[in-house]
Amino acid sequence: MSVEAFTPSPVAWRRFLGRQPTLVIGAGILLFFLLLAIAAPLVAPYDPILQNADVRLQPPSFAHLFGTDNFGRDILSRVIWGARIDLQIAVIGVIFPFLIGTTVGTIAGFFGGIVDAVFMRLVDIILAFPFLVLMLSIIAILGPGLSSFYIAMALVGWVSYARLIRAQMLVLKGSDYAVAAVSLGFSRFRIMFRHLLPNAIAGSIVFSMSDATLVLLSGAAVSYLGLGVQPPLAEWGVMVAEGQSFITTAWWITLFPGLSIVCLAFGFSMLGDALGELLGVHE
Amino acid sequence: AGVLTIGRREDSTTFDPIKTAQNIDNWVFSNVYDVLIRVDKTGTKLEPGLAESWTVSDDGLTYVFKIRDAKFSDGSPLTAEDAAFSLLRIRDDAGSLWSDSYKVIDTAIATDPHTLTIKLKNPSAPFLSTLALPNASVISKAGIESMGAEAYGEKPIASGAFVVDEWRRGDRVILKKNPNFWQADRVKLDGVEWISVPDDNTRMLNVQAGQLDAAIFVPFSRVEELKKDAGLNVLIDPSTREDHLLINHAHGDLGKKEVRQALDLAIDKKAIVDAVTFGQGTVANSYIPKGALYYYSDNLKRPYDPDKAKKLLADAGVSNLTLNYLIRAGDEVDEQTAVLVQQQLAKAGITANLQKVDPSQEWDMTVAGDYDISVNYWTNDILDPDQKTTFVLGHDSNNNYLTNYKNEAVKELVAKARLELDPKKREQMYIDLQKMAKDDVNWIDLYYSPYINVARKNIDNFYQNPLGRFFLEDTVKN
Amino acid sequence: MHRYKFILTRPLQFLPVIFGISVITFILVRLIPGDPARNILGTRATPTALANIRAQYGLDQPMWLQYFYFLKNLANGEMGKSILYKIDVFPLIATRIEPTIALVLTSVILSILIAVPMSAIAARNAGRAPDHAVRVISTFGIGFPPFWLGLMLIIFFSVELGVLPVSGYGTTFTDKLSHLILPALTVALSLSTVLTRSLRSAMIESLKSDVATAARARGMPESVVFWRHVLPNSLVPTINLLAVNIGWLIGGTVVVESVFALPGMGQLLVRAIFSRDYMVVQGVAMTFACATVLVNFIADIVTVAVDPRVKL
Amino acid sequence: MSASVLSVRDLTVRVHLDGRARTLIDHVSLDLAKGEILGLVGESGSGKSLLCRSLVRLLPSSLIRIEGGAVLLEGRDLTTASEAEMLEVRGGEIGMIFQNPTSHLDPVMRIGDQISEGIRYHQGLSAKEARAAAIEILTQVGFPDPVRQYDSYPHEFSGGMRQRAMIGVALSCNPKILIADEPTTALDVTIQAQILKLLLEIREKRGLSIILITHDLGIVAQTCDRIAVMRNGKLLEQGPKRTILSRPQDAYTINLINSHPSMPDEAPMPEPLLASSAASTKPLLEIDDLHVRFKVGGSLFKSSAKTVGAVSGVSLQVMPGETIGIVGESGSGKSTLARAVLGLTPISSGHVSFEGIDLAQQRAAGLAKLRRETAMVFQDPYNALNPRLTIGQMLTEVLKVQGKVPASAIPERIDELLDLVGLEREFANRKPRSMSGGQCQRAGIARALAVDPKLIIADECVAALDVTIQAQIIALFRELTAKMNLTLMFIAHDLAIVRNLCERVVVMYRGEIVEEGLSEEVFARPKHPYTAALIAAIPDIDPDKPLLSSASLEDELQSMPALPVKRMP
Ligand SMILES: Nc1ncnc2c1ncn2[C@@H]1O[C@H](COP(=O)(O)OP(=O)(O)OP(=O)(O)O)[C@@H](O)[C@H]1O
Ligand SMILES: Nc1ncnc2c1ncn2[C@@H]1O[C@H](COP(=O)(O)OP(=O)(O)OP(=O)(O)O)[C@@H](O)[C@H]1O
Ligand SMILES: [Mg+2]
Ligand SMILES: [Mg+2]
Ligand code: NI
Repeated sequence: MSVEAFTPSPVAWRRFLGRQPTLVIGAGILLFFLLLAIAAPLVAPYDPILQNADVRLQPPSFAHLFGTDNFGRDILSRVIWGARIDLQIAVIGVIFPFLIGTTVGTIAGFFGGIVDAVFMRLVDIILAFPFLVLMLSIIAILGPGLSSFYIAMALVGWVSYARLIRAQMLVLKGSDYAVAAVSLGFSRFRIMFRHLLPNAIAGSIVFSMSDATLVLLSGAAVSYLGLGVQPPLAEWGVMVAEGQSFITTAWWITLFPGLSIVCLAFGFSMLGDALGELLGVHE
Repeated sequence: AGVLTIGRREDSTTFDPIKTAQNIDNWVFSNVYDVLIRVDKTGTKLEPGLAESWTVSDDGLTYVFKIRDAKFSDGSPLTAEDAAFSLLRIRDDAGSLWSDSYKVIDTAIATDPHTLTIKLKNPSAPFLSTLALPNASVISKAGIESMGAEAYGEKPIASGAFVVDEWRRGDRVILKKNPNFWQADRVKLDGVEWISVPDDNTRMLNVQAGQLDAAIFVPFSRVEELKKDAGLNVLIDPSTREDHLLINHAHGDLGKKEVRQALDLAIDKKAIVDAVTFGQGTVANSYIPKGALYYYSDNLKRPYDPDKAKKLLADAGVSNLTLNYLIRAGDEVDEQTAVLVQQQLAKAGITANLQKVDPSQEWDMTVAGDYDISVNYWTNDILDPDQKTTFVLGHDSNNNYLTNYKNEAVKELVAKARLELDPKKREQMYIDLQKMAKDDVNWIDLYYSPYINVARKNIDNFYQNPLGRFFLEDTVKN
Repeated sequence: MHRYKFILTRPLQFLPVIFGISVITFILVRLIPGDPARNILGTRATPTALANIRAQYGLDQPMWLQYFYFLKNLANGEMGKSILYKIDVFPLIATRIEPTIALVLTSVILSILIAVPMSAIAARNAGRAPDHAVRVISTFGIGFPPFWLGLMLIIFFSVELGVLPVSGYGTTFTDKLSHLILPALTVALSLSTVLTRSLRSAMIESLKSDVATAARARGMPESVVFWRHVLPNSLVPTINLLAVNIGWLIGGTVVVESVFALPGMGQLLVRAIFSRDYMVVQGVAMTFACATVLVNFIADIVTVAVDPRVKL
Repeated sequence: MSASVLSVRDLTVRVHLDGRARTLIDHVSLDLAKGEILGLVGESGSGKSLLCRSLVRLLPSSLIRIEGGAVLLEGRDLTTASEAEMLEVRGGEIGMIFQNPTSHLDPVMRIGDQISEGIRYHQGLSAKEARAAAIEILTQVGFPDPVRQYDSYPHEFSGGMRQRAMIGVALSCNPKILIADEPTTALDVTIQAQILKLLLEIREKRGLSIILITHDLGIVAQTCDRIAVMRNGKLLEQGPKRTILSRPQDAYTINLINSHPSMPDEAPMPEPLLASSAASTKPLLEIDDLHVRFKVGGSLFKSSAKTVGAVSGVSLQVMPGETIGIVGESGSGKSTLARAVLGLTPISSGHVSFEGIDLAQQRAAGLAKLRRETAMVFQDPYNALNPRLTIGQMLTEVLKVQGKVPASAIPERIDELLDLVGLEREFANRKPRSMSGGQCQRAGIARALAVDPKLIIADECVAALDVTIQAQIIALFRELTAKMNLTLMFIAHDLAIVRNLCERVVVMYRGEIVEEGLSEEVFARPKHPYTAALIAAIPDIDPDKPLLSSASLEDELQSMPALPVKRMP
């Protein structure tokens, strides 16, 4: 199946989507969470941070569909507002590594030689560097909170993209159309970014989808160690981590944010699969 | 008979008593080492330990201890020489974390194997209490000299109820009964295992599943549930822990007494006790913990009154008060308190910006005065209130527990109370201090909370005194 | 065989990596605000006591000098003393390394045991119900945070059924193994997802490949085609992925170690970071780095062994 | 004619896509007699492979189904046989040889094991016996050292040897019928000759019946007894080879026979341009003792970093307006020479000068000139085009960068170029993936022309194409060189094409020029034995000009060590 041959028209769209159940499910889930995040103030039944001592630790009921936590905060509302932060984490936590990794990978792969050797040693170092040391150190240096988390993710995460792109670049730069481009007198910059990169990037796009899940989970792990987002913000990972104490008494505190992570992860993974098929990428 | 397994959050770091200041270490020291003078089960009285009896000279400078017939775990006799060595070591050793507290000792001499004579540089009312500190435990002079401090710190030769049999670092400390303990008859257990289970849930589940006999640090949120478990006893023992809200007096309007009083009025301690401690704590009204020596129960309890707080702020000409609230990351209770206090302060028109940082850094920032308010707690190590009072009100080197609180009258009274040897007069001085501190709002007393432990039903006499000591020599496993 | 010659030459490339990591960790941990001396002294810190301790651990020296001493110690086979534990870092790490290695090994074995059949089922039924089921199930494995998953496993297997120990690490081999099952399962549930995804798509590709067609054309039954041709050909890309993931795992077992109270390196590291125990952080980081490098090295050897075409 | 071992009756295969069914094999009936070789020819996509796969029910996708007809193997209908029976049939009764041995042999399994696997499974022999049997088969298919080579992996062999192994695998189960699906398309002519000979031998020895699929009528003419011609899933005609070749009935078959390049008389030789170009004394391109060496297997140890000479000491002059053919086997250095000339591969030593500018001395100036005045057409039509750009975008970019045409005139120029290469103008909006190989190749030529070059180097630009399309492209080149006074270097390993197109030919062997001269001359009277061998190995469409007639060729080939064969698309 080729994407290029496809000219969008409403009917064609419908046919196209009909053939891509994975894409529909994946994109649908992400779209749902996106809408939820945007419409959070409208759809959330309660204020996500407002405490109410009268309704502490209530199991799910009609008043509180997902129950309440130990401050009497409505879990449903917190889950809805949490979508904002978690989508942001997934997106920002992936975009920067993606951009950095792509650039580095393109340059290293295209130029080869000493540039490549230096970058790849750096990649080796970061790969061998215990993720946790870096993560905790960065967070400790910059203080807990999302921006430190993003910086830590960007510092570590780019290597995967760089490796993917570089490997592709090494293959592509020897390809006939790259040589053809050289023979036609195109500049190196043009060849690198206009001709090779677009062809090399598909694998990274697909990987970024599963990476988004990994980023969310890294966030949750950081929360477990107590260095997640600043309270009283609602973030799913933090909610699961905080709800730990009530796991045997008030299961709903952890279950619903946990399920939300799973759903979002599922959406990302479906979209990744679909993109992989569409872009003709094999992991 | 039997081996008692106890789950706790972390493993020990060392068995060299002078090189640590952590409860996690001290609580095991009390099982392994013996001290000259012990604190009793109620945590209010001193009682003889290795020192059978003692006399104090009238000027309060010379103490003579009679050392009882006791043996170290290797069978060698414990002498006054060892006691003197231990005290001088904690005072002089480069690795000692406690030297400052023992600088008051001028000389410590073993006059004979059973007599220890200590001369102080100046009189000190709390001196006897400091001898009960686990860090001042009596160590074997011959043992440490032949083994070297490092090896000794792994597997010490001591004179307590138990000896270190094996230490699996990061996992557990295995103690076995010390047959040479001078009260060996009292010890029923064959041994004790202190097992590190960092995750609160896992630790509780371990006891519930019967894989541990007991666990300490029961989270407040779990108490009610565990009480329902027929196989378990939830043990709630009074402690000297007090949680308080530090206020940085050096920061702007917080220097004004009215503003601090307004803060005190704006915080609903009862709500904190309910929501955060699940009703396990009690509202605090003094910096001296309830039940501790010289605690003044009638001290002022400011009611929760956000409107009055607002008015007070307005009167003081303060509006839009915005505070930087520092939180220790990873401390669940701390975070929950913060979330609650933030909302309460908002009702009084005060904005609190929460800033969560890693514990070590939080400590650094508090020391640097880089905060407006922050919750902290204190547990007494010794019975005498002097230690805490000096730290909190006595204008010591730490800026009055990092609050930058300044009140010369209070400062003088603290110094005087330290030297006063008459208990009656001394008590009155501490009552005055508690009143003055409350009036000044040096910090905001939040709540007192007990030690909460859990043990299986077949465990008897698993008890922790207010200073944290476990009396495992009395514990029975049926 | 000269295809394996890289075994002799490759280790030389490790040196710059290890050196780089030692420098970065050294600087990084010292950049973190927080004072190890104040940290162990706690609320009782006094200026003299602080100065005392800083001097004792050489923390009052300039950083480059500290690094010099570190290298000097290393040359003597020492790594400096832990501020928190008061003993040398090497023996400290030695006591903690086994559970982590055992956990990683068991997890990897377990995840392979899960991933291979799962992906086999999915690939052989690609696009049909079992395939979808595998994909949904495995998303659950990766979507739930391990600390939640771990507790659920404990509650189910240890508290309700009472068949496995809740937490900790044993002394005898079988004892250790029984303690490792649940934590390894927790890790494996997420690791196997990653492997399953990769294996599944490699297998689908492989099942359609000319190699498989050729095998069928000579009358091999589907099972022979699958196990003898499709599986070995699908493994190659997965080995690399596994290696990268083991690398992450080695440095990331802390959450699982902490939930299951395994006295491993992860816990040691976290406690060391939180208490600014510089030398321990340094030692653990370098141990992890060496382990990761070693894993990649082994992966290279396995790749060469599995795929005769590969030359390194 | 003896009784048929296999009869296909009205076989119909359909594919169901998007709810619509398309017929891929349309009521095909044919018979295969014992000991017979049936040649199945037809253009790409005509359903040849599919037909053979249907015989053993190994359809490439679950969407493709047999929906009618019967396949009778000694009376049994295979379309209704159980899956278990089919396991016996596949391999045991009907063996398959595939077009591309590189992708069909398991790369991670030893060659010998792949052969003994079938033996053990079908004949139930023990591992040891199977090994002995496999070694026997390896000997049969011409492995010189079977005992040692049993333990080798496919990648350790040349393409020809791999194809032999593939045949060995097919023989391992001792089938009665062998289906060979384009067994030599990927191979050089010389190797192809060997493999065809091997097939004939095996047929002799074992009395096998063979279905040989190919798109090369020459091969059919040389090896088969009967021919079947397919197009669009239908069997157009079938019959004894001589009948079909001499009296084809169907228009398509006639076209197919006529466009076969081994028919030189059909197209008149281009007028020798040498006379006119002799006037211009200066050669356009001068190559002097050119060497190109590649490092191979260089690792940490310097000692192990060996170099191979891909081009060793080539000297050549190309006059303006000339059409020169470069031929030689795979790996003989043709592409490397082309790339080195255009400055796309570093030169190890020697000189290349283009219009008098020496590339080595004035590199920047030389390269700039080369980029503006030369162009290359690449061998692989798909891979030489950026898959993400439409043909229009691609041409626009070239025209912009070259800057020879004002921006406003670009669309017009693109239309012109497309017209020139015979592509409809709407192709400007297409991307390579939605175009056929031939169309891509034309786009590649259009791109080369967009540079408005003096020199075009066309590197095996027709090798991957069907004969019919090949003929079109050759015609295009002929037209272009005539119209635009273009100098053309045409690289191919197929001598027949070169003979058709070029007035001068250069024969390369292992990086060296072994023979050079006027095409007429070289083809008629090859001086070098290698050239002679190459020419002899071309399967002629005339069955009476038998391939492999000369014994000398055999010796020649044996004395040449197997060359590394590059895979072709
Ligand atoms: N998996 C598939 N799905 C749908 N259509 C297919 C599939 N495989 C082959 N076809 C179609 O079946 C027809 C016959 O293909 P087949 O491979 O038999 O051609 P061929 O004659 O062998 O061509 P070639 O000479 O290129 O090998 C083609 O039109 C092709 O598009
Ligand atoms: N980049 C390279 N690195 C190493 N060796 C190479 C490289 N390119 C070509 N070679 C080798 O150089 C020799 C000549 O290759 P070249 O591609 O020029 O052959 P060719 O005649 O074009 O073959 P074909 O007909 O298959 O296209 C071959 O042995 C090949 O393996
Ligand atoms: Mg075919
Ligand atoms: Mg070539
Ligand atoms: Ni594909």
